[in-house]
Amino acid sequence: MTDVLLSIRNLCVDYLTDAGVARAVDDISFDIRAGEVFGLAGESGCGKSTTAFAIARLIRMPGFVSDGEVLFEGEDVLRMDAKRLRAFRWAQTSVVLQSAMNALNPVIRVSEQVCDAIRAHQRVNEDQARSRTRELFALVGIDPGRLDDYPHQFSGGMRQRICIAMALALRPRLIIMDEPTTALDVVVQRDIIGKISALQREFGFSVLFISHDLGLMLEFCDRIGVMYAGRLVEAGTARQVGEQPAHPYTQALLRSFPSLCGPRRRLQGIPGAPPRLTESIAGCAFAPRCEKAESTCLTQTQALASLTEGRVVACARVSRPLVATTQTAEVS
Amino acid sequence: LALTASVQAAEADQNRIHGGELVLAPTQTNAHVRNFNPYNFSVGAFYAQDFIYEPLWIYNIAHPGQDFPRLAVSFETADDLRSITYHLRPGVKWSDGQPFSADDVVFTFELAKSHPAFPVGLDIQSDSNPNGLIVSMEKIDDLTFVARLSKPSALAHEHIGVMYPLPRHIWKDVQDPTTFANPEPVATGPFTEVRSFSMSQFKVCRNEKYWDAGKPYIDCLKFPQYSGNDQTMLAARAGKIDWLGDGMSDPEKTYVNGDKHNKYWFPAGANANLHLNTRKAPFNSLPFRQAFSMALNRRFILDVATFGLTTETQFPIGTGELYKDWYDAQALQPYRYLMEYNPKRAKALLDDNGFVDRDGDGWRDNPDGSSIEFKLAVPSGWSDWVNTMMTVSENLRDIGVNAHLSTQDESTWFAGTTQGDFDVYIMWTKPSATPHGTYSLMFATDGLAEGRRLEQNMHGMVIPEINQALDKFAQTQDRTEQKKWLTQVHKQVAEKLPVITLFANPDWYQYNDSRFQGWVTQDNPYVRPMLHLGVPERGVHVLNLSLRKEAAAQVARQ
Amino acid sequence: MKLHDLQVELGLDNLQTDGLLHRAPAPLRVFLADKRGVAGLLILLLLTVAALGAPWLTEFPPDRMSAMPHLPPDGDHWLGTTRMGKDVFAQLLYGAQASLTVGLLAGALATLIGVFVGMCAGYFGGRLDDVISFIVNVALVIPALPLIIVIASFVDSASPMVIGLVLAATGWGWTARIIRAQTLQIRHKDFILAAQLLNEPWWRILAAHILPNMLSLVVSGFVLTTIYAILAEAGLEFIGLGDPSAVTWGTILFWGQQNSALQVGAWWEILPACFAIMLTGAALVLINFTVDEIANPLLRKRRGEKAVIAYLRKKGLPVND
Amino acid sequence: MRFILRRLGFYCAAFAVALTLNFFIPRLMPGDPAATLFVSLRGRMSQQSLDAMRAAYGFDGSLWDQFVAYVIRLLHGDLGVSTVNFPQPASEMLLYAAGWTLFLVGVATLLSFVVGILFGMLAAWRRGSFFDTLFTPVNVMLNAFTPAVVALLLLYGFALQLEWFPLGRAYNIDLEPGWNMAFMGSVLYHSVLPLASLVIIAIGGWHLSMRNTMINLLNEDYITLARAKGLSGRRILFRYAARNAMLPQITSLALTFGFVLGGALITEVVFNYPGLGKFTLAAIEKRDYAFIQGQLLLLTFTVLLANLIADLLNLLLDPRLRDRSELA
Amino acid sequence: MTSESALLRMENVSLDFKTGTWGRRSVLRALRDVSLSLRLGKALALVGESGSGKSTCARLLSGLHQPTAGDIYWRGAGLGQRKSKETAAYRRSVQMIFQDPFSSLNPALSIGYQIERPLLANGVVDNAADAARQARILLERVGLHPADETAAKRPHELSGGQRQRVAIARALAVKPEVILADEPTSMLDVSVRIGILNLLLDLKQEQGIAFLFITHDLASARYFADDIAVLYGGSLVEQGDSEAITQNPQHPYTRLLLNSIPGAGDNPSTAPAQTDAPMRQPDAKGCPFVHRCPQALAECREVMPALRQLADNHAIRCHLY
Ligand SMILES: Nc1ncnc2c1ncn2[C@@H]1O[C@H](COP(=O)(O)OP(=O)(O)OP(=O)(O)O)[C@@H](O)[C@H]1O
Ligand SMILES: Nc1ncnc2c1ncn2[C@@H]1O[C@H](COP(=O)(O)OP(=O)(O)OP(=O)(O)O)[C@@H](O)[C@H]1O
Ligand SMILES: [Mg+2]
Ligand SMILES: [Mg+2]
Repeated sequence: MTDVLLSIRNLCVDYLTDAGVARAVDDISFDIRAGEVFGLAGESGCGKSTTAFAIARLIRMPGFVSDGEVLFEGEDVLRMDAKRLRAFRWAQTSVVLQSAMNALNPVIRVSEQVCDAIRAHQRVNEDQARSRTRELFALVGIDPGRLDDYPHQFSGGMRQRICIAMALALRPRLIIMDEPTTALDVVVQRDIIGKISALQREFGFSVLFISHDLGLMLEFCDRIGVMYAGRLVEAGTARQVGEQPAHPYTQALLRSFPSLCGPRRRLQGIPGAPPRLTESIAGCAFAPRCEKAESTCLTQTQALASLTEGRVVACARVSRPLVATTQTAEVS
Repeated sequence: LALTASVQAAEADQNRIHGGELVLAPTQTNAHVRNFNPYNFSVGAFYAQDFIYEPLWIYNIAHPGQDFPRLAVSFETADDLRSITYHLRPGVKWSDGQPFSADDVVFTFELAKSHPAFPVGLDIQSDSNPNGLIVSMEKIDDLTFVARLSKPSALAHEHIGVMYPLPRHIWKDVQDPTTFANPEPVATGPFTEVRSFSMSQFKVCRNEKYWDAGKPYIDCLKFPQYSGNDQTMLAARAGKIDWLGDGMSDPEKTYVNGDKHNKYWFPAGANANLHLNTRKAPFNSLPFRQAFSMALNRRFILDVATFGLTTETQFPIGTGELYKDWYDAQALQPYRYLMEYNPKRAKALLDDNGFVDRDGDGWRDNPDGSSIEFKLAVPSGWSDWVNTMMTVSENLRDIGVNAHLSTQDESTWFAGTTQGDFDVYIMWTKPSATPHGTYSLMFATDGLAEGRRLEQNMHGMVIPEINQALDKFAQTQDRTEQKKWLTQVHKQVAEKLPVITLFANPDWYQYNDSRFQGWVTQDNPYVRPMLHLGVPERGVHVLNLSLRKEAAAQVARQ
Repeated sequence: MKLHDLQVELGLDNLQTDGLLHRAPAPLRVFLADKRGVAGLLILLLLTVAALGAPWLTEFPPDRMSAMPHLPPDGDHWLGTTRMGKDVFAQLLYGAQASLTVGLLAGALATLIGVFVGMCAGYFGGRLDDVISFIVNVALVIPALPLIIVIASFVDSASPMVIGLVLAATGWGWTARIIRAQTLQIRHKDFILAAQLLNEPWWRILAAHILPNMLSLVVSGFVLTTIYAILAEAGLEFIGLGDPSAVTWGTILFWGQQNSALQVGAWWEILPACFAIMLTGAALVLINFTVDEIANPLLRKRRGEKAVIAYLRKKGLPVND
Repeated sequence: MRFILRRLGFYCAAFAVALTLNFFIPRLMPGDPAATLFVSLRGRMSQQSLDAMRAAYGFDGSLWDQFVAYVIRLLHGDLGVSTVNFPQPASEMLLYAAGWTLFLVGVATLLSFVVGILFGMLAAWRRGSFFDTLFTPVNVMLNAFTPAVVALLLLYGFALQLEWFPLGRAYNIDLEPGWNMAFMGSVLYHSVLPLASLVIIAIGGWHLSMRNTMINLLNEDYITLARAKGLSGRRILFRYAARNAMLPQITSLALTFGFVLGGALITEVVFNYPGLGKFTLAAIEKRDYAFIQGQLLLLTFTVLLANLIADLLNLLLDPRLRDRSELA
Repeated sequence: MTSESALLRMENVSLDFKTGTWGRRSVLRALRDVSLSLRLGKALALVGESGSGKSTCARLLSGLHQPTAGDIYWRGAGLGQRKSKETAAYRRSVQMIFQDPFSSLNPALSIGYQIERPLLANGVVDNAADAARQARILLERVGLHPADETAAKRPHELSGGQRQRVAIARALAVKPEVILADEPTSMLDVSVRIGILNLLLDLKQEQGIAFLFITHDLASARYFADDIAVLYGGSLVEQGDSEAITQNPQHPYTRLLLNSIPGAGDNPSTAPAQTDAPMRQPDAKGCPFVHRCPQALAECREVMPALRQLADNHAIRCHLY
């Protein structure tokens, strides 16, 4: 693929805690192409949001990016100077946060919050900014007459749509969506995902979509990366990951969802708990919980290995046979 | 000495310069209130008496016999001592031009008689005061009036001279003299014109119609508002106040070294005594009281507790230096020992009289076995007295008497003076023209009902010999005769020890002589020099002050 | 960069080795890890020890003349003597006994009342809350000054204890207010609901379920009221409302002021007490600082922050933007 | 509406209780105004006059009669007559002192609020910086210093030794009070030290509470979002963070303002400032019932008013609070 | 499902809340004419969108609210006129598990204490040692090994899944017959969720506990519950056997719900324009879903349809049937 929009290289993000340095994101590398929806999945605390924040350069103390590069169209976001950074933010990368409830300042009218984003980057007057805001509201299906309401006067779904409208305000190339729908009802969630899909098709921006809901992700994303304990354990197209999960963790994760159809079976879940992030892990981080683990898994670092074009996995146990099967599949 | 003083004052007269504003601080207040009612003791009296209104007579307490007649020029006591006739000064005019006459005096008397809450200070016989001395006042002619007395008295003049007559033509229309603020005073005193009044400062300027032509030398009196000792002292130290009378513990360092013109003199004033509640044990025992007196280290109290500013009182008679002319030192010498610090003898005396530790708690007990423990009451803010009482308690503890200090908020403390359920109080004596006034209050028999006292007779003892001697004193005008009777009183006091004599309080007097001259000084003590209310001599003092040449030049330049 | 390498580079690779400290309960650990709080505690301890050790630390009585008046500090009288010839150092030590006791007692009492009243109001709500809030409002308004005189007149004189009691009686309003607000927040938490459903009696819910969650608030309330009490006691005595024969820091100031100590150059009569009061206040404030941080981890100063910033600067990586 | 009415009713009741307490507290103190007059004259007045005076002050009759008379007078807006400044109406003295107190303590409160808030914001924004690590503890420690000490030191240092500032008072008393430059300049000049003594010890409180609130707030998602929007630091600080952080501070400010009319006793005493604290102390010492009652009344009123205003301000400033619900 | 076999039953219950801004007050009908029953060893799942009244149902059943109309029957007896002693017994029998394991455990207290307290408070055991022993057994039962270690910890030292297990152990401590689980897994990670659901399944089967299981996830409902009731706008719109509801939904809202689930495949043709909660004044007429219903009839605006039995264990409120 040629048109890589964002390229993350060996990104490490740490948090300074009472117990020492905790590694939230450990040496992650992946690309997002122009116009694609890239999903980042994984259970709570695995570092999804941290990755997203690092890309937008939003990490503050006690967190810090300790290594790596975030190349946006070839330019390293992490090394931008203050002026360039301000210009980059929102105009080129905007974010939609998990909880719309907290993402909007409760004591400022929503109109002002949206206009602010516009006027920080474009030389427009108040009226122009407002009319632009009105358009955006219409775009996401909110009555523009409610421009001057306060956040708490909107329902959760509406607030989330306002956040999306705000993210679209400057037509950025990349929108980072950190669990934009988890706080919402299924019906509303459906509605919003539909809206984002439509807008994405219309404007052609790329999306970094973060969620722990694999089901949702498989439906919405072009490609998916799965994280575990700060590391990327698997990445591939949605179809590949959904139908042929390669990493034992991904497999276990997919097995954990009860199903709406088919026979009612007892499911197993994943026993154990993720490792402590303050301790260096020698081998595969998932090894202690992995039913397929062998002794070497605990000691040998598992680097991401390419299976097929755009498909990578970090597991010694499964990579080879899987390559074989895919190859055979292709051959046949 | 005194003689030369008055002479000097008169002689300097011709080369006095007129003008200037004298800055003085006779009292402390949070805000000035425009009230010049001379009988309003919350506000008006502090400024109106002596400066704005003059009394009939000013007694020269420091120099008996050299009084200053003011609105009256002379008086005669009737032979039967039942009336007294006054002759008023001719040619005196109120500041609005109306003539001053006997009508005004009589009017003032009648006003006071009909308004008991209007405290003119006369001992009037009335419903509320059936023992009062003055029954009535009558006008003889414009410049003469006679006062009738309820009983023969040679001392009536002491009571009548203090009166500040009010202008009848103004005050007759006043509805209630008690609450009348008298904002534009009409008076006969040297200063009558109130100017630039604000809550933090006002001036009272010269009365152009003042009877003593050419006086006062000063144009105006300026009264800045000061609310506390600290503030007054800071200003005084900086030389900003010409005349004040503030308690200070170390005048050399806190006052004199601030400005080279800052001067002070603290003559001995009224006495401070301890009143023991003699109606209960152990204070009802004379030996106990004697031991009490001997246990006190008065030297220490004088030098340390009261910062060396108080004056020693020689005899255990309740009065001191202020009336030293009245002493018969020889007759009193045998009682001197009671004023000397002698804990050994005190202890022995207590031992001999059964005040020994009976329950083994380390403290002496009453002869009947009940334990002794009492409180020494003193207002908490009065630091020299607190120090004094602290020393007293230490001294008593040293001889095995369990006494402790009880400091009280001053109003609380004062409220206690009339209750009669106290142990030991420290109390001032009330100075008057002769010691008679002081003792007659100290041994007044009224207000001695069960559970009641007056502040001067808190000790609660009735000594008929003293009352008789005082009556005799009052019935003669002969000084030597009076002195004889007074010695009787003295001896009785020393004998019975109703109060424990401590020391003479200092009379506070500070002045800055950079701008004005004519001050009372220790070398020229022509009157008592204090500025506070109740010292009518301040009226004489202020008339004797005038601008210094250098200061006058400065005033002219401005 | 490997995590371990980073930890080594930042000097944060072996944090969990200080055994004893590590075994302490978490809040205590946080407290002990903060230099300010520890410094405050040490100062307070030192003052307490000095106060309790007064009889051994000085041979002079605090309330009796022991030398000439206004001696400047020297080998015998470390802080000189007062106008009455009393030893200032002895007064300072014995004064600490009274001042600290009164402050701590008043602080404790006011906190006790405030916490109880505030919790009841917040927990039960409704009428009771109205009534209590009402009383709190009134209590907040009643000034301590006349009350001290009133009460002192009943018990003979405004001894430090009396002042302390009055300060406690008038000083619980703020604590009650804050505790009430906090209780209101906690009351609707699920764990309180759970306790109710599990048939816990009300007093137990208050004492065992709500109170432990407000401990830092209670401690900080106590610290603040103690400061208030110490300062207020000194202030009231300074203006002459106390018992001048008692030896406390406030009366030392009072006498210094009465005797114009500063004007006559006897700074040693006033400044040591000033300093002692300030020191106590500062110590308590430092403790409160740390207590705040225990309550709110966000406020905590993080170990190694400096090293991290230096590291990031060196590598040209962004810091806090 | 019901909420406001309920609060109002509540405050009225509190006011009534305070009113009653105000009457009885001064009278529970031993001694009475007449007796204190006597003490201040060291007994230069006869017992008869004293008793008559007591009647003139209106302290005869039962306590209950006096109470009824007091309430009736109050209803007519009459606070009674001051006995310290007999027969001046207490209200006049009260107004005079209240004016100066309002100026001194009011300005000091506002000043320390503004400065403290700015300091707190700065400290939180540049957390861990030199400013924060040094000034935060120092400011907060100043908070624990007694006004007695600070005022004394300022007075002796700057007024007595250096003579940069006057020794006290609210203005140069040789000037005619009025709205002219000279007088106002003098008022300002005289207020420097007393203000400083009040402000120095009050800044720390605001500083710390603002800093703590701010630090919490800066972790909120909406601040992250504001940063992500590429807004300037100043705009984030003043528009997005400060406003929310100010909410609790403004409430405390309103409450603090309720106590402004309590005066700053010690500062006023030390600097001879004609404020309510000093007047009240004198009134208490002299048992000036009318003044004490008046002052307590004023204080009660302003404290309750401030509470009400704080309640309303909260509702007004925080749109979230406007929607409340409760169980039927 | 017959009411005779019901352990806990709620019949035609309505509940109103007073709400509103200052100035404008209004009444919100949180539940309208709802009937439910919980049976021994069976789980009833309550699904519906946020604000539809699910939690309110649970709170009503736990006794935290009193119904405005209708009544609740415990073993056939109405709760309307309970005495306080009976309240305690009832509370013991009906326990609640909350959605948020972070707020349902008291952060200040140790796990052990939080489980021992209900044992003692409800007289399940009568001394501390027994309580401790019993608590360990309970912790083991919910899969927290080793129990001793867990008991000594505080909630913040546990993961979300572990906390939820503790909450379950605490509810089990008093040997309840009914457990009201208000979205017990929604705050948990996918990988942990199943573990908790399995635990609850075991409890249901082994101890015969009746469950009210609130969720907005139909798949979980199907996995855990025997019956499903669908709430919309405070009204019960469809109820029945969980297979019937998930495989053969009838009410337009239930269908919408099912179609919205990711991976459900269908094109969400019924996606509504407006997703705000409908108006719920007590005097509102008609079906609450009418504004969003693609198949709305005229009468839907006027009359609330009655509950109609579609099959043996399948009932619905819709004019379409
Ligand atoms: N401010 C912080 N201080 C310390 N550790 C933190 C902080 N923020 C996050 N972490 C830790 O970093 C790790 C990654 O957190 P992150 O928020 O990126 O997870 P996530 O994958 O987004 O999880 P979720 O799905 O719950 O949002 C977690 O283990 C978390 O505990
Ligand atoms: N205490 C209360 N006061 C006023 N209204 C309330 C109260 N509790 C709940 N409500 C209202 O009752 C309705 C039902 O609330 P409930 O909490 O039962 O919904 P829910 O279905 O549990 O929603 P969620 O899925 O968000 O938990 C909502 O509109 C809510 O706003
Ligand atoms: Mg996240
Ligand atoms: Mg709910």
